Amino acid sequence: MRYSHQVRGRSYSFTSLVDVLGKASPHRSGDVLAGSAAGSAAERVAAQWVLADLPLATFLDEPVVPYETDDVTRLILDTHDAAAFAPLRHLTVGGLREWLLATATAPGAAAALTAVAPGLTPEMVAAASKLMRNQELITVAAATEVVTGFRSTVGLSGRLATRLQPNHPADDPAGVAAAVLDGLLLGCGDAVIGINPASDSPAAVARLLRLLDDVRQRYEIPTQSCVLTHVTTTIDLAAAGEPVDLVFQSIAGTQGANAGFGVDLTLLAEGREAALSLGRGEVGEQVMYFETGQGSALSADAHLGTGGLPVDQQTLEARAYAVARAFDPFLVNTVVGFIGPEYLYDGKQIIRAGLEDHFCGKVLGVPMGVDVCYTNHAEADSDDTDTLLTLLVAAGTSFVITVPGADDVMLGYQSTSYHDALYARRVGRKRPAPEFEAWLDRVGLLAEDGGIRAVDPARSALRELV
Amino acid sequence: MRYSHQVRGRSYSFTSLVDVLGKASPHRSGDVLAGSAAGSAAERVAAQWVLADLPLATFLDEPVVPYETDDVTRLILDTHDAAAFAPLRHLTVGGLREWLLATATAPGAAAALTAVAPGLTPEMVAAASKLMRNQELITVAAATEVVTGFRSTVGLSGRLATRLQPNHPADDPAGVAAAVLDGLLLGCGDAVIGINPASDSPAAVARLLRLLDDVRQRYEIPTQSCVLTHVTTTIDLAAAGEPVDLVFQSIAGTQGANAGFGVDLTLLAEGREAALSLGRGEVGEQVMYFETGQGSALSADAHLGTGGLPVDQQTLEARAYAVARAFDPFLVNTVVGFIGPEYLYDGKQIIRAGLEDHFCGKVLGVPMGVDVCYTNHAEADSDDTDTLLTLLVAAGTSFVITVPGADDVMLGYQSTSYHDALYARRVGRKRPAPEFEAWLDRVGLLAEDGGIRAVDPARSALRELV
Amino acid sequence: MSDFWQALRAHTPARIGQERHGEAPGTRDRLAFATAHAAARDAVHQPLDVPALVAELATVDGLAPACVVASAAPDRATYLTRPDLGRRPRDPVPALTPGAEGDPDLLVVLADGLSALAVERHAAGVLRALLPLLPASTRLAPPVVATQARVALADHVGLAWRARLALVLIGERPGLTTADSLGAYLTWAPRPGVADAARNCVSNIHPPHGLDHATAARTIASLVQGATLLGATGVALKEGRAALG
Amino acid sequence: MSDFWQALRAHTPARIGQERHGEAPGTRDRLAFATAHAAARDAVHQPLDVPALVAELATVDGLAPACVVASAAPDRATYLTRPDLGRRPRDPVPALTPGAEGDPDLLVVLADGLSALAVERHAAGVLRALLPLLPASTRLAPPVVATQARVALADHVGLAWRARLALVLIGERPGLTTADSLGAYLTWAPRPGVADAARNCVSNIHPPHGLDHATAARTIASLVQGATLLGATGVALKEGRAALG
Ligand code: B12
Ligand code: B12
Repeated sequence: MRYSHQVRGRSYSFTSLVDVLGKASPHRSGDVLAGSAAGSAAERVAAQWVLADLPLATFLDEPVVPYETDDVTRLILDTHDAAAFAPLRHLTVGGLREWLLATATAPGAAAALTAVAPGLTPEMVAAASKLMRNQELITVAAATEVVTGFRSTVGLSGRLATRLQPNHPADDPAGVAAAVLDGLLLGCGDAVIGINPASDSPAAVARLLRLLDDVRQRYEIPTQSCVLTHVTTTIDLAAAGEPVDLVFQSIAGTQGANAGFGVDLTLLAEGREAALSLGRGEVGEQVMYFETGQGSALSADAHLGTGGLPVDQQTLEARAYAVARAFDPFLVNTVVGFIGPEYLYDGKQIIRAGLEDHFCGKVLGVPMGVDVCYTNHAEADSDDTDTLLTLLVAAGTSFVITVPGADDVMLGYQSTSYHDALYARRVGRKRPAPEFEAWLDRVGLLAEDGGIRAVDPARSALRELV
Repeated sequence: MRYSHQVRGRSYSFTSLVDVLGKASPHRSGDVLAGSAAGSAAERVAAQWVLADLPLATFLDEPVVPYETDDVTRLILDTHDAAAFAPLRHLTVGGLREWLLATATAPGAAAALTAVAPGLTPEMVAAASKLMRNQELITVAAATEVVTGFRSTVGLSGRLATRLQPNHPADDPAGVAAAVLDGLLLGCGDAVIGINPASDSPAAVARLLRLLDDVRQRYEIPTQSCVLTHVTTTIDLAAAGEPVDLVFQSIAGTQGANAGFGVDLTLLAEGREAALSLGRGEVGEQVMYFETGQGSALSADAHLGTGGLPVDQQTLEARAYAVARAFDPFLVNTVVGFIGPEYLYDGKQIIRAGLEDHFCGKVLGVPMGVDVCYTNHAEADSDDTDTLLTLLVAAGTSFVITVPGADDVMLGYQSTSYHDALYARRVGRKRPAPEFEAWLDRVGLLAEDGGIRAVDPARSALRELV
Repeated sequence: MSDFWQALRAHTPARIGQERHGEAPGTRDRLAFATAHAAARDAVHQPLDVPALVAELATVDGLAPACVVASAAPDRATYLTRPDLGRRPRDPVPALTPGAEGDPDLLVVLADGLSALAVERHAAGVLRALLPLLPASTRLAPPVVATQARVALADHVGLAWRARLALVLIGERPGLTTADSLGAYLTWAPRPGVADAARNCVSNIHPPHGLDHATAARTIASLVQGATLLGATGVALKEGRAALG
Repeated sequence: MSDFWQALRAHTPARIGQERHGEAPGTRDRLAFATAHAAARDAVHQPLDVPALVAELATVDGLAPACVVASAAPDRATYLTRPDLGRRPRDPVPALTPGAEGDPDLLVVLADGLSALAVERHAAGVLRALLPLLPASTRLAPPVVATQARVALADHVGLAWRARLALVLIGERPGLTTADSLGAYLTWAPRPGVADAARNCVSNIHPPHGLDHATAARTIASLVQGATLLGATGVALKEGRAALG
């Protein structure tokens, strides 16, 4: 099917749905690289006009990535909830945008949005986001509520949780412990204490799992730990009786990209079973932790869709959330800005993508957080992370990543810091996860105004952690 | 005096205070144009290290623009309040940054910040801002409270006021009235209903003054009007008995730049006297409205400071706030992004400058608002205005500018819209000015949740306005 | 849009009366805005059709053949970030063939500014309406067509040609709704370094919504008259006042 | 920083224990961060000193003279936005002088990646420690020095030279604290199109904080051994497991 639209006397036509989605996307280096981007602002706007008038049902009839060859597409279409979709069935993409905005600002917004989530496919949500401005992505995301639990509860409105990320370039236990202490003293760690291990060795990973579990038990911290190794390693370690709370895996929006990561849907299900069988959850039984990020499919050369056309990276990213939600995750976050300038060139592109990802995830019903970050080869700096962090707090993000001084000394990039989390909670009047907040109070870290007391670590009970 | 600092083995030296301030500024097109910018990131950071260690008192001893030739410098130094400065006297610029951040997050922040404001010079505040990240500019600004009144009260915490800007390319009264109606129905206009007249003719300006005054009286709207013509025209019209509420003038940070605008301090004082003599204020007697904006001094070729060196545009902008505060203004706003890419190239520069301007104004004790805007020759779009607006709401800005559909059809630029104000108030949980909020309630526009009810204009009492 | 607002839109090109979905305008309003933004950005970059303008000026009664002056800004990208270059001519201003009658009373400069379209659409029309309103004795310098130019470029030409008054007709920056708005700036005794406070401005010349050519011409003519009486332009000279006084 | 944190900093290069002023770090912490950012950005752009590296490799026992391969990315700016170009050689891979002994067991590629400094500082050291740990029978292809290169560039060389296993030593992206981190990637049966899931990685080689050369070499050697037993690299091959099993 061909689509076309006139802009100021010139007619622009698009060969297919994939083409329209690509051309309707905001300017972005990764889409230019893939060849899916519009060639001019006028062409972009023409694609947006076409997209606005497209019936939502089109996405059920015309898969963006072929059903036959892609298990993510099969997952999306086979689990589509027609009943939940029914109230939206008559809408166009432009109408969905309007419905979302009207619903988000009306009473009962969270429930109304939750109700339709199973009826929405990632492509529909990605399409709507392409017609939305930053403020609209914020408004709608802020109205959603996706609550999950393991030992703490994440996603409650009025709360902002944090992943404490105490990475070390050689997985040194003393170094990791020092970074954990620093983070706890600054009130971080309620979403998860999660280490990216530099090493892939199961033995090294097991050592880190035990270290975190010891800390948690010793101080009775109502949180969960995770060592973000490959899911296959985690499955083996769980089977070996190591203390696995959450099972981590990077995922993407096509079967091919997931294969590039060495995973498929069956393996993810296996990972989930492994963790569930351990029964370690207390307030909830959500055990999966996924990371995603625009560009990973293209990086794996697994970004082509129907008709062999490149699919824009944001649509593919939204499809990753469909993968995530199939496994009832505890946490999902985009690592927006993590890979590099070939996918998101500068602060502006990172900020926009961060808001899109967060919006798409939340609307699809995923417990969405964001790793607000940039690399040193991108055109970005900490003013951009401050900006995106502030916007995401307004958008009600469930959690953010925190590392000491914003500098991840192993992954080689800058994320948000423990101190940034203090800022974020104050500016957004957000509190930590409730169980963790109570713990902070018990150990004397919670200040009267809800902030985190500055304590002398040498006198804190936690000091024995190091 | 020469300053120098080593960065990674290389030594950078700076010829003077003006040079240090310029090189320590974030990268910005206007400073590159003026020749004050750092040549590399390393040089910038070297200048920041130097600046951090500079005693605050330096700024009292070494004027950035010569005392002898510049009445703004004389104003700043002659009215400097040594007693208010005393508690900060021992600090360096880096220390001021830390003091501001500690004070802003401690109890009694607003009062503590208000107390020191008369002791701070614009150069000190501009210098501190150069060491601060976006989030820090937000944190400190959010802690200040600068409250002013005329017929409504602006600047109370938890409130966000709006200027309703109903410009028309030919000053057509019916067109202006239609835009006023649109704005009022969307809850805008509590800071001021302020028209930029396309024409400079006193007769045309008088017509607009009367139009706005009629509307205000007829509907008993607790707000003030302003026609933003040159101060000389306003003075004449006030003398002629026209209904002048606020006296407007564009101002800048050097005597030369003000001369380029056709004003000096005496003329501004005259303008203030003219309005005060009319005694039209109800809840307060603040009668001046000033606009400022980075780049105007450079544009007027009046940006050179001590030693003939170019002064960076942000320091000059802060000096404009010192001019403003001398006249006890009701409203001050930077028109950040208004002039064009030669001074602020893209969204990133506009966002940063907007936060700096707002911070400097607030810390200096000025009732600060922002015209969040961009022109069509700049590399910016409405995602950037959404972003800056959201950040400024977090920073507690006193008011923003609103125009129908964000499109000023006379000035040729995009600002924020009436609808944007609805967004801003919701996302920031802000309410209109109290007197105006009560009026909105009286005319049936205030919704239960504090937002603005969508009413059918054809049935609203206000419809007779057009 | 409702009929109520549709009717009011006759009075203003402003984007009044946009629908609300929650608190946001409708998708069509958003897309119309984005479309206009793309157009306005293009308008900034559209080059002036110099030969066409010169040819059109040749059809305006009372004007000598036009002279073309390029600013020191080599291209559009440079023009946008280097106003200093746009304010001065690239080459020395060519000598004015000394006329028998002495120095010109009025120099007219037609400058692309930020919208070539504005000059193309409105400059000749304004001049056609303006010239008959000027005193018959007015000595006009040959009109100058200036490219990549700012208002202050005329100060250089004015000084070189010893003009008593300079009138710049320049493209104002394109807005979202109006990409062809012409501004007129009047400067008494033009010379480099004149402050903007010493100029007068007639802005937003762009029928049908902005000033029409005839009204703009009348305003300019009255300012020319006022300037001549006052021996100055700028804040001291007010439209409709000095002219009467 | 307090003594408490100072002591802990011995265990990690992480920016732990920053002061709080309100909720923000001190001015010195902020400036140290900005300084490191400027340095890290410079590190990305620093070019590889190819002659020096080639000369250093010549001093490593057991290596043939190095061969230099440029990727299809012409310069650094292009390299950063076009990973596809960094993944393939600019010119056809030169033929491998056919050795008497048959196809190579191991091809070593030293690639600048995102940090030339990492390769300059650590690649030769890792090789010096590694080669003695490999079985004596290992047939080594001549080492390849690759510029503006990504990991996958080695797949092309590996296929052309019919290498059984490719080891890429590549500069990882510079972090704020570490600008010289080397990554080692192992690929069984290299050929264009290999998925990353079919490689193994040893990361963060940068003494003193990261892996030291000897430890890195032992890990790589054990992965080489495991790969040879398994006839594959990738997720199925786990460090310290297949090697033992
Ligand atoms: C960027 C990055 C990614 C990106 C890669 C995409 C891209 N276009 O760059 C993303 C986010 C997709 C990613 C994913 C994963 N990564 Co990774 N990644 C990195 C990182 C931060 C930088 C790599 C770099 O600078 N390369 C140098 C440049 C010049 O080369 P390049 O050709 O552009 O980069 C290629 C490789 O880096 C490769 N790659 C990236 N990660 C991994 C991981 C493995 C195991 C392999 C074999 C290859 C690989 O992908 C790139 C594109 O082909 C490193 C940490 C570090 N300090 O190096 C971790 C790192 C290499 N990744 C790691 C891991 C564990 C993973 C995952 C397996 C996590 C998971 N559980 O799913 C996944 C899947 C990887 C896969 N099999 O494809 C570990 C490896 C640990 C180990 N010793 O094996 C590291 C060291 C970080 C960590 N400790 O967690 N990663
Ligand atoms: C940009 C702008 C400014 C900028 C100018 C700086 C700059 N570098 O561009 C700033 C914000 C500083 C400014 C200030 C003022 N401006 Co102004 N400005 C404009 C605007 C929006 C665009 C001008 C444009 O596109 N020029 C074309 C480019 C290509 O030429 P340029 O050489 O780069 O621009 C020069 C002129 O525009 C000049 N300029 C700008 N404003 C004014 C105003 C007057 C009266 C004069 C003589 C010159 C002048 O400054 C520029 C640099 O030298 C116009 C509205 C419009 N639609 O045009 C209003 C406009 C021209 N300004 C106007 C006014 C009233 C003012 C002020 C007098 C307001 C005040 N009360 O202080 C001040 C002071 C002006 C002065 N005497 O210096 C009015 C003029 C009304 C009239 N008919 O006289 C206009 C029409 C807008 C309005 N209705 O309010 N302005």
